[in-house]
Amino acid sequence: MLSLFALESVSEVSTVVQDANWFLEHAWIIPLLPAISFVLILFFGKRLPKKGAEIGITAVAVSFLLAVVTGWAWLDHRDNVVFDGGHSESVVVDDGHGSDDGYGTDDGHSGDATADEEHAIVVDDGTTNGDDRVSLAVAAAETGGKTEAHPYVAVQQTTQWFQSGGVEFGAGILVDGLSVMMLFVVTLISLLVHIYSTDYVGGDRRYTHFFAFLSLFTASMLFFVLSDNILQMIVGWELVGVCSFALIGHWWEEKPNSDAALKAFITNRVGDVGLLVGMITLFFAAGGGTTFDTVSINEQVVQGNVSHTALVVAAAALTAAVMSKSGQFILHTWLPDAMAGPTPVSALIHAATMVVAGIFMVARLYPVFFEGMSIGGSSINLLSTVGAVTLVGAGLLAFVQDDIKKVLAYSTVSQLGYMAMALGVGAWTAAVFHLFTHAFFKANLFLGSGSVAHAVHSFDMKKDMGGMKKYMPRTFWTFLIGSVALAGLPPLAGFWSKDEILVGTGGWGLFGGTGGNGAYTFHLSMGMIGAALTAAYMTRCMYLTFFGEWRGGHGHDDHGHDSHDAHDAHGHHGEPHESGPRILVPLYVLSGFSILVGLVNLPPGLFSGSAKSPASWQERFLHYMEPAGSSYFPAVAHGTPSWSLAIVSTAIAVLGIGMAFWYYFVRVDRLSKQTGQSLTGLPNGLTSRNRLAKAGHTLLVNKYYLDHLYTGIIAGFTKGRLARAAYWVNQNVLDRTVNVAGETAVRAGRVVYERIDQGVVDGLVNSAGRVSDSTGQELRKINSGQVQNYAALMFAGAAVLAGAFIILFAL
Amino acid sequence: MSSLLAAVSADADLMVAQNVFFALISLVMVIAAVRVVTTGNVVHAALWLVVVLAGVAVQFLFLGAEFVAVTQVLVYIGAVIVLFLFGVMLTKASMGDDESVVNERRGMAGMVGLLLFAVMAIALFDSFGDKRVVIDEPQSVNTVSDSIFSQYIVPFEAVSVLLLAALIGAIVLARKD
Amino acid sequence: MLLNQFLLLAAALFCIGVYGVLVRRSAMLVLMSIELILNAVNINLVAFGALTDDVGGSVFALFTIAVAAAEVGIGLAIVLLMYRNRRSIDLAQVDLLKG
Amino acid sequence: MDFLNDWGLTLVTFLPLAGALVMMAIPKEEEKVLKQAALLTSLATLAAGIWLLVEFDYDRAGSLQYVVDKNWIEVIGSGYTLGLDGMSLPLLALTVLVMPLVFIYSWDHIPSPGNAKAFLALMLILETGMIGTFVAQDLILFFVFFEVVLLPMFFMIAVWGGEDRRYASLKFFLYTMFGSALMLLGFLALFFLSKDPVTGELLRTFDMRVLTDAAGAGIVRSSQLLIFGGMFLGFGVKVPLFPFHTWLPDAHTQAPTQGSVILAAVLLKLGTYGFIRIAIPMLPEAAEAWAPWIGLFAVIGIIYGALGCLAQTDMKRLIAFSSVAHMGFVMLGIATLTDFGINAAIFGMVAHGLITGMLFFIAGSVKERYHTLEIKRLGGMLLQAPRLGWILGFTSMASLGLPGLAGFWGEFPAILAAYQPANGIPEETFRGYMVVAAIGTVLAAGYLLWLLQRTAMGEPSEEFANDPHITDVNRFEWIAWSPILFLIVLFGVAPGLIFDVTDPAVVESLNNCLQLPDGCEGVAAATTAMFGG
Repeated sequence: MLSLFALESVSEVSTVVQDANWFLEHAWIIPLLPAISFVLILFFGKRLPKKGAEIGITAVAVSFLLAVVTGWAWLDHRDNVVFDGGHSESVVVDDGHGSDDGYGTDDGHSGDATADEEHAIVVDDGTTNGDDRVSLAVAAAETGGKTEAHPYVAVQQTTQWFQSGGVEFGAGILVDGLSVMMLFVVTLISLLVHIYSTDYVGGDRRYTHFFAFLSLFTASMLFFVLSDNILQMIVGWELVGVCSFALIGHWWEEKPNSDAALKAFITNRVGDVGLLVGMITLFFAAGGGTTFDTVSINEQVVQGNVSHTALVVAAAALTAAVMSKSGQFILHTWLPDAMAGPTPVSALIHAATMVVAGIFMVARLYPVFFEGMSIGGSSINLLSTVGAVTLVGAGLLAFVQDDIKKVLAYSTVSQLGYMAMALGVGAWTAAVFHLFTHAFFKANLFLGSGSVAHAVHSFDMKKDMGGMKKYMPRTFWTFLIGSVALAGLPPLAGFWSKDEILVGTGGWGLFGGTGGNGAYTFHLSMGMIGAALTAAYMTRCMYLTFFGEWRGGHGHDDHGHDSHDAHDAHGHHGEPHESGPRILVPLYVLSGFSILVGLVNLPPGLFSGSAKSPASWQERFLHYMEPAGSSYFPAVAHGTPSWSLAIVSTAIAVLGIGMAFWYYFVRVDRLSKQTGQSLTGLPNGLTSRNRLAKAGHTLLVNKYYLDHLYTGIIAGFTKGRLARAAYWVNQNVLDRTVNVAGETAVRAGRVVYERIDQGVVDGLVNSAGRVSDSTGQELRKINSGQVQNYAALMFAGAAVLAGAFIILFAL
Repeated sequence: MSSLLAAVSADADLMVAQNVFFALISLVMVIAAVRVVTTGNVVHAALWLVVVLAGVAVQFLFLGAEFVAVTQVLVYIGAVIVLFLFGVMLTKASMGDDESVVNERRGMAGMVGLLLFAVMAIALFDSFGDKRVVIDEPQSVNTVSDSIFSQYIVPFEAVSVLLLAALIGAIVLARKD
Repeated sequence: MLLNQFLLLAAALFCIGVYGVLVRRSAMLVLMSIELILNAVNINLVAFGALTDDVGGSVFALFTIAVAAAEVGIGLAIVLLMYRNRRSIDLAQVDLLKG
Repeated sequence: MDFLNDWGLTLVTFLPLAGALVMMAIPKEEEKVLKQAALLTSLATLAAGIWLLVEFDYDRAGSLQYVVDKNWIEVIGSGYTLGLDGMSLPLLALTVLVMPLVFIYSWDHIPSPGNAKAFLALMLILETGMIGTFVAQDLILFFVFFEVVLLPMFFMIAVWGGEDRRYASLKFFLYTMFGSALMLLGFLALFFLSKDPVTGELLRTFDMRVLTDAAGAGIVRSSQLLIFGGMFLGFGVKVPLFPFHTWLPDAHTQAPTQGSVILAAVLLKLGTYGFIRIAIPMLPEAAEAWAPWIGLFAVIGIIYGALGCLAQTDMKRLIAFSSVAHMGFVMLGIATLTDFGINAAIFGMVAHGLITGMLFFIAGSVKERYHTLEIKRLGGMLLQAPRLGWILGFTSMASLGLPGLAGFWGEFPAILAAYQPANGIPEETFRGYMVVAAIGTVLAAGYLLWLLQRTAMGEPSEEFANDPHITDVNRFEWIAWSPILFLIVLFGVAPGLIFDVTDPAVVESLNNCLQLPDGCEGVAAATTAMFGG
């Protein structure tokens, strides 16, 4: 079995360096640019010809380019960095040393102050791989003999921010596969969303503010993913939260929007209690009360120097933070509400980036969770269970939504559940990989839904959509690609990452599939159910939006709140038409990514036999991203992918699609054509059929009622009763609890204020006056304006006090 | 009270007469003081006050502070009381008995007074249980004046300024215009 | 003689004075009660001076007498002014501080 | 820099008083001249303060600088002792900075019933009192300045306050007097009981430096506890700590805007400053014993203040209640008795001074425009006065402890410090406090955002929709507010500016016994044995 202590022999060494490629060392420029852009837009935005959008786009574009180059530099660094003689050097970067004395003199983010932060670097000659350490064995095996000398080495740059009470607060960057990946995702999607927004929110009354906050958000998110210490993570975490608040409440004139913003912020704050408690526990238990450094904390945990109790507390508390930020049951309710914000915001913040902050945080502090939750060798734990429940629960909810953005929102919750579950079962790479692929196809879907809504001025699929395929073919195709990717059909992105998660559960024993860190059979089955659900609800969504006939356009007034400003600018009320290039181009780009990104982590044994050279496409993502073998990562085991699992899970997804397809594209569509209306479901499908008289005939007509069983009872129940019950629970129990908690807090506040504060505490003060006032008047009476009254009170008070002190001191 | 009695008995041989005299004066003073705050007639109150002030002067003599006693008689009984009487006349304050001279706060005020006295008494017994004052010889006016004009010159000047200010203030306030 | 006998007498005078200040309706009588309080303090000062054989006690008693004279002067002026403005020196009617 | 060394602190302390005296000579009718005089005085004080700040030797921030030590009241061994170290420096800076801003704001905001002369002069006297309290190094001097503050504030509330001003001012006055009386008793007890830790002789001094060095030596434990209790009440009322806070909402609600700002920005800090300057360094053993109670009251205050806020219908009262919660965080930091926690507390004081002061400025401006502070009737401020609304939003965010703004660095380190209080203090208890305090941040977000939503967001109510009086931030407001807004950001981004200054002084002030494994009790046993009680 895997053991913590197996790593002890090697992890006296910290596999973190400071010298590296210029771009890796200077990754802090990437968040800095949008931050500058924020300030510039804030002060000068309104005076510029494009109202500030140009600054934001330029800054994010440059950041994106830098992120790409940084990513490239990382790939190079990962493959070529060589350790020898106790220090590291980058054999390929020419200016790595030359820039040493030059950098950082003009800026506090890096520089000479880093010298004292230097981690000891010792040779890792690759021979320390224990026999039982599966992960390293795998890593070593797959990288081959030569690269054994190239362990995973992160790049860290730290400078002292300030110091208090003997504790140094650092600010710095930790560049490794995970952060590089996040840099790429965040900057790319942010750039696309910026471009998309110039059209989408064009003409909005707070256009400039919108871009300012987009910039601030991008900066905060990049700051967060680059942070090298947990304090910085908290800072970034809160900052993205406040940007989310500001952007959800972008149209704060309407109360529902500001309500949603408040709900988001306060729900997140609830989780932040966990974050604070967890991080503080880590700071003292693993950081020794002296350092916030992520790497040091992780190293301490990996080396087994931290008490298990502290880790359990920290992991559980941080799980609460994940539950709020990443929308896990039971704190997920804010996320669907957050759809009140503009759609580009939903795509960027509430689908691709901010909501995965929780997942990122778990991934970053993985040793804490791995040890604290005892992930290895177990078959259930808090994180994985929360993820699994979320995954299925939210998937069911997505069925009953009429609002296209809410379908996507629940879908996001569900997919985040996948990621949390993956982390919970020890499939680190799978989780991060799913985060990566999901960002693209979900942003694609959101932007696509925004494109549709832009055309029909509404988000209501049943009332205002239908048949959009005819009007918006390009949006349709991109949306289709996104849906297929989300549904997890090969070879699109979602398939690969979802499959890896299922593999990682270790619950599959057929055809040579192996266990990962434990036997998470329950989670495997939940994952399978989730796959079917995802496929089915996306099919429903596709049908309601793009097929049938357009149901809108008959003079209704309730426009989607999203688009009113945008619309008045356009001023058209005819048939919907395809969106402009600034909306479509981001969709194309994201569709492309949705198709392709799954290929970056092909499982071994696919397409290139057993050759595992760096040139192959197999497990590249794992190779570059997972810090396996580094000093700050636990010894996780990797499951071996199996064909059987891939086939079964695909079959399940197809089954989900098939059922939904049959219901909508066949049954409903047929009925629509019969009635000449564009229907959104079967009217009374259950009750209008099958009386006993024509049982046999009907049985045949209905194909032994299998359809009925599937669509009517199983799907109907699932889609109807169960989902509705789940939604009811969501709305009436969970949501209500949040509301009631809020109301109760207010009520408690009122009671405390009126009864205790004004009654007891204040009353005590008042009655002190009353006691001395023999006529027993109320407090106001002592304020009679008569000096003698005041004097009487004063003397009485003095006497009582003096008496009290005599009793205390003298007697 | 036991400590006081013990102390008194121990002291009896020396100071019997003095103590008896002190007790008498004190009794008179307390009674007079009570009358000051209870009598309905303002002029009577002023006269009872004279009794108290005179008693205080006697107490000063007991303590050997002759100069203070003399000043007390001169300034208080000579000037302050006269001032009071003038005030009584100028404000046409009631000369006869008047039930309403005491307000409705009587009960509370009594309690406050008793409480204060109790607290002080306890504190005094606790702190100065059997400290004795030994008066060898009265303070001469010489010593008093010497220290006023050397050690305490600054407060003295301050008091003189204060008196001047009070003088001007009283004129400004009472001026008719 | 015991120090306490003087101090207790002073305390009694002080408390009677306080009582007077609190209950008297006539401003004139309140002023007189204040005189009682001041005299009580004077007794204390002189008594402590005698205890420590220090002339400071007497000196400060003298100062107090001077200050008391000033106080009576100002106080009476205020009472006079009050009488002139209101035709009464009843403190129960003086409630400018009433909130 | 001899002049500065000898006279710097005296200058900065009494300059406002001198200004007030000069103003006495200016006729009442010359309002403009009076305002100029007051502003100039406060600016001169600010200049003097900045001069002190610039010349301050930051490498020796742990020790007192610009020390003045003159005889004052020899009879009781009290001296005119002034000094400035890293602990008082941020608070001095806060005071000299906030006052000119208040005077600028007063330029067109003299509250009714007018009389600028008295109003401004009182504020100058107040400034002398506040600065004096922060630089005094003698207990009697400290007490005098501490009390000097009381009267001007009383009059500001009683004369220029709202409808219920007399009640509020009297409550404020009586409450604080009550506290000060006990505090003075504590000071006297220190004077009479303290012994030299080496020779064991009675010290008979009010010199805070000497008493800090003595650290309660020679005082039996029970007396120490009582003395600390007296100070606890005295300072606790001023803070205000949970059960003693009821004067605060009334005083704040009734006080004129300037009064509220000064009250929130500086006055409340006198109490917490007293804790870290006097109570804890001088009586470490008692502090250790009291710490769990202080912590308890602090966290109750955090939750309780927040709940109180949620129940409010009046904006100013809400902000006032939020002070109770925020000062709870400060007190929690202090209660840990660690250098880390006390640094956080000082930061929290400065941050709270800036942020809550700013909130009161906003409340004053809202009142002036809408003639009401009832949250129900407000709304849509972001539409009618967008800049005012954004400033409110920004300040609310700062107040709820958003990282990157000043509030965070008062709050988070205090919570952090509660995980591991000084040795000898029960850890489990404080970890419980830590969780409760963290929950308090949720409530803080709740009430502040709720306030923001109801006042700034949405559409303006019909009542005010077309009111021409509702204008955006004016010139004087901009001048008065922008430094505060700037500092909120600056301290949020570079908290080291304060932490680096306070750290050495705090370390210096904390008695070593708090760092020992057994805490102070072990040491106390030894000293008691040495002096025989």
